[in-house]
Amino acid sequence: MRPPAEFYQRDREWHPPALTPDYKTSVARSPQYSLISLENTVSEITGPVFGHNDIDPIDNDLLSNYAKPGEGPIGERIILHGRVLDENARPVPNTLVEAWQANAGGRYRHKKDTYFAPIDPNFGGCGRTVTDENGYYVFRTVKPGAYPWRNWVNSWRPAHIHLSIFGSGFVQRLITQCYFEGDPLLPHCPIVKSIPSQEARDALVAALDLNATIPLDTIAYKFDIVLRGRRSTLFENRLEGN
Amino acid sequence: MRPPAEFYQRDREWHPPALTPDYKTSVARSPQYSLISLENTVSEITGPVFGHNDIDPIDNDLLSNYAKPGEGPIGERIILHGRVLDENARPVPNTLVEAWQANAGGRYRHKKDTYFAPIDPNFGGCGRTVTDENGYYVFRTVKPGAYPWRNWVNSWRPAHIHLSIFGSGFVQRLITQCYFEGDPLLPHCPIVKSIPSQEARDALVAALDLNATIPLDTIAYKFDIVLRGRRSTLFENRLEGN
Amino acid sequence: MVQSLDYLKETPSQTAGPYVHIGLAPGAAGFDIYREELGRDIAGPNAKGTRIHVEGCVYDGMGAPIKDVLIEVWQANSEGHYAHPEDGGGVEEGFRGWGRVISDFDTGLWGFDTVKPGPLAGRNGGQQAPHLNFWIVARGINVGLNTRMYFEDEAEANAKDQVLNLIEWEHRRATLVASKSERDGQPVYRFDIRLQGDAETVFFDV
Amino acid sequence: MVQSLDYLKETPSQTAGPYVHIGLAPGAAGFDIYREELGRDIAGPNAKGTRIHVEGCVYDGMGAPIKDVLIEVWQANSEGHYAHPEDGGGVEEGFRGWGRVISDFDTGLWGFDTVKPGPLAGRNGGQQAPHLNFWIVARGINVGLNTRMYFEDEAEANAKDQVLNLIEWEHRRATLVASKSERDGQPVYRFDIRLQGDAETVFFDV
Repeated sequence: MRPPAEFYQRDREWHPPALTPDYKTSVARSPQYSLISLENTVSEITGPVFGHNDIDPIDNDLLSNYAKPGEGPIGERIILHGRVLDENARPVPNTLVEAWQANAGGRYRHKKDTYFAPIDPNFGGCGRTVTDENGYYVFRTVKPGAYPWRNWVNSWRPAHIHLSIFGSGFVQRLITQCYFEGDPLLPHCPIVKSIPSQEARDALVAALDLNATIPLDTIAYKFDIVLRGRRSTLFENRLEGN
Repeated sequence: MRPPAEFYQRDREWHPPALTPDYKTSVARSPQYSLISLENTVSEITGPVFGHNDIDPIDNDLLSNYAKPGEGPIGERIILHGRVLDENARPVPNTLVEAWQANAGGRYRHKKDTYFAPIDPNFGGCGRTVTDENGYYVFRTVKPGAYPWRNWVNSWRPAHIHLSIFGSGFVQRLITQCYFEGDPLLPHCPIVKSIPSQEARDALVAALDLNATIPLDTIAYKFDIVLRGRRSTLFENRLEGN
Repeated sequence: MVQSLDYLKETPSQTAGPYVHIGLAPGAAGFDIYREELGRDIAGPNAKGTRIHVEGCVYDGMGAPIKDVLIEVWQANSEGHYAHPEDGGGVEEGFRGWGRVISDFDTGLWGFDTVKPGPLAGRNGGQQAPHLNFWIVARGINVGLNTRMYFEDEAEANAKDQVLNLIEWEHRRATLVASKSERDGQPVYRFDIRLQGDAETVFFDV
Repeated sequence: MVQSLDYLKETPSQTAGPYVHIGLAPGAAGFDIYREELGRDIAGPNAKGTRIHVEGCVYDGMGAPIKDVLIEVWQANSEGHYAHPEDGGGVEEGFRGWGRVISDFDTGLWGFDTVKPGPLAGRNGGQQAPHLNFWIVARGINVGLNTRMYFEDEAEANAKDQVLNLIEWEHRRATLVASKSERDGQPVYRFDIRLQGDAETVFFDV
């Protein structure tokens, strides 16, 4: 296998455009000029490296990482698991995956969240882990609740878990949201619909995974994440200086 | 309109049969002889009458009917509402509707429930109401969670609310379960599949009803209930004795 | 194609499940929530007639008592009238004639106090013997089971009862007749219900 | 039909939302949960070079500071090397070169301490002026925005920088250059980012 070279360009037609007027906040926060396309330099192909010493083993268990001893959060106990792959379908090992979410009632533990659904005293709402050598990650948590938000008068976010992923190069940096199979709010959400194609939207919907459930204990959803892939060095401009 | 007479017979091909082996508990609890078909007498066309003095107004609000002052249960705040109709599409007014359910984590407040998901100190899990003059009912509650149960090794109930309805005649007596649009566990549940036809199963799935939601507050699901209808008196055997 | 009939279909039944008590008898589930649970007092304080106690077990196909069963009872008063506007007879104040009873979680035994109902008019001028209408739900029962309880000491009326006579297999009629004894001076009727087996109780499609 | 290419599609981006702090800076959200939040110390205690402070605001199209923005910084050390195995240059122990910074919820001002990076090799033997790589997410930003911050006091290197020279509209290059001042004897670079308007910051599709 040849050494990896530059990253495949990001497919900007697959991602949401910056300006999606139905998601109102994007209107004043979307650059209006075209992005300047930049070929990779060393600044792009490198990125921060994280290790198991950066985090604690409990960090990926949202059922226990903020719970009082002997207690636990209220909500559907779920496992969210999957692999981080690249566009070449190769696993992305040892990469940091961070997650955050509302509690089972759709309430965030955030000083700026004013929704009156109660805070769960045993739920923080964030977790993090590093993928294993096969790119596999897993979180244990409660299924988040849907919640209202100020966009139109009557707007509701489908249940979702925010995910932040690094990869090996800083240009693979990605934040996305994981939704859940069957959620009837999905077709109504302007944030989901900021993504142009239904096929791409479907890629954000975790599948009920009964094979990964723990019987009488915890149900599972599978959510694979794909980061940008890299070309192999064929007949290549020299990316490095010498 | 002619005075009502006997009830339409129950469509036993539409309801689940008594014996549904994949729902294991039915095996030893299903009568093996045929039911004896009985034409209505006064014992069948009458039934208990309930009034607003039997219940309290708060009884239909599961968000508050067991909560400590100033607190509330954790979970998605939902309104479950709809009409009780008969098979003639006429409203069934002033009839008692009772509901019970697990909390947002799939745990029942019942001394026999041993699932280790936590009890919510602010959630009882039952409610009751009497339909209004148009047959309309409404509950406010949290969306129940899915939970595991002992049927096969790895069995999970879809989220559901149990509903008990009376009607005006005791033979309209019905207990059923209300499911939720999109629940990916529905196709896997042997209790749901005790009902033979997909069309009948679909009749138990409440629809997300964004028009009935309270913006920034509570989301709504609509679930209409149909009780047995009665023939009009045409050329009729005399049901009464004289 | 044919013309469309605009009837609706009845909502399909589902089992009441093991936790039916939460909704219909929360005290038994282990918590108090309502001002008053419904169905605890069937006849009320003013009911005329003979005060009786009824008890029994519901047995599954293995002969084991069902410990999570819930039974609803619907009955006429001692003069054969139901507390319902379509029965013009009228009843005593406070007589509802409806009750809700659950089995003991350890033994499966259930029981309730009421008054003995009177004989009733049947269809087309016929007669019905005194009886209680039962509706039985539990985990594993997909559609609530309807049956009737008759009284051992009403043999003459039972013999003329339209419904009992509808049961083709005469020996099965006995499954609907409660046996009588006495406890502390009060009549006690024992009514065991068997869901399966040679002595399977007669259930009705009403 | 043609042959199938077995590439996967990148997972689509979604906005980080208003509560990104819960996941990436929980202390700012209002609670302590982790032994250590990541990205607080960019350069580490052993980093060589000039200690600097960088600060600024991100402004929306109405000119209002964005108070819920989160920025990640990726930079080389003072000798122009990244803490990454594909940069063979090596870095000081504890130098990660990556940081995470959030704006003040009341003012929108953000700031961080680091060391000034050195000049870097570019593509095909070219040069890159010292710069910080920024990645900006917030509510309303559907795909994280990439940009670079250059240094006012590196005019000569900036003039030769491959990336700055790629920007066709020369006057827009200035949007990437932080202005320098001094506070308590330390260099302070001000880098305001404008999402829209005449002075819209140059963002890159990297």
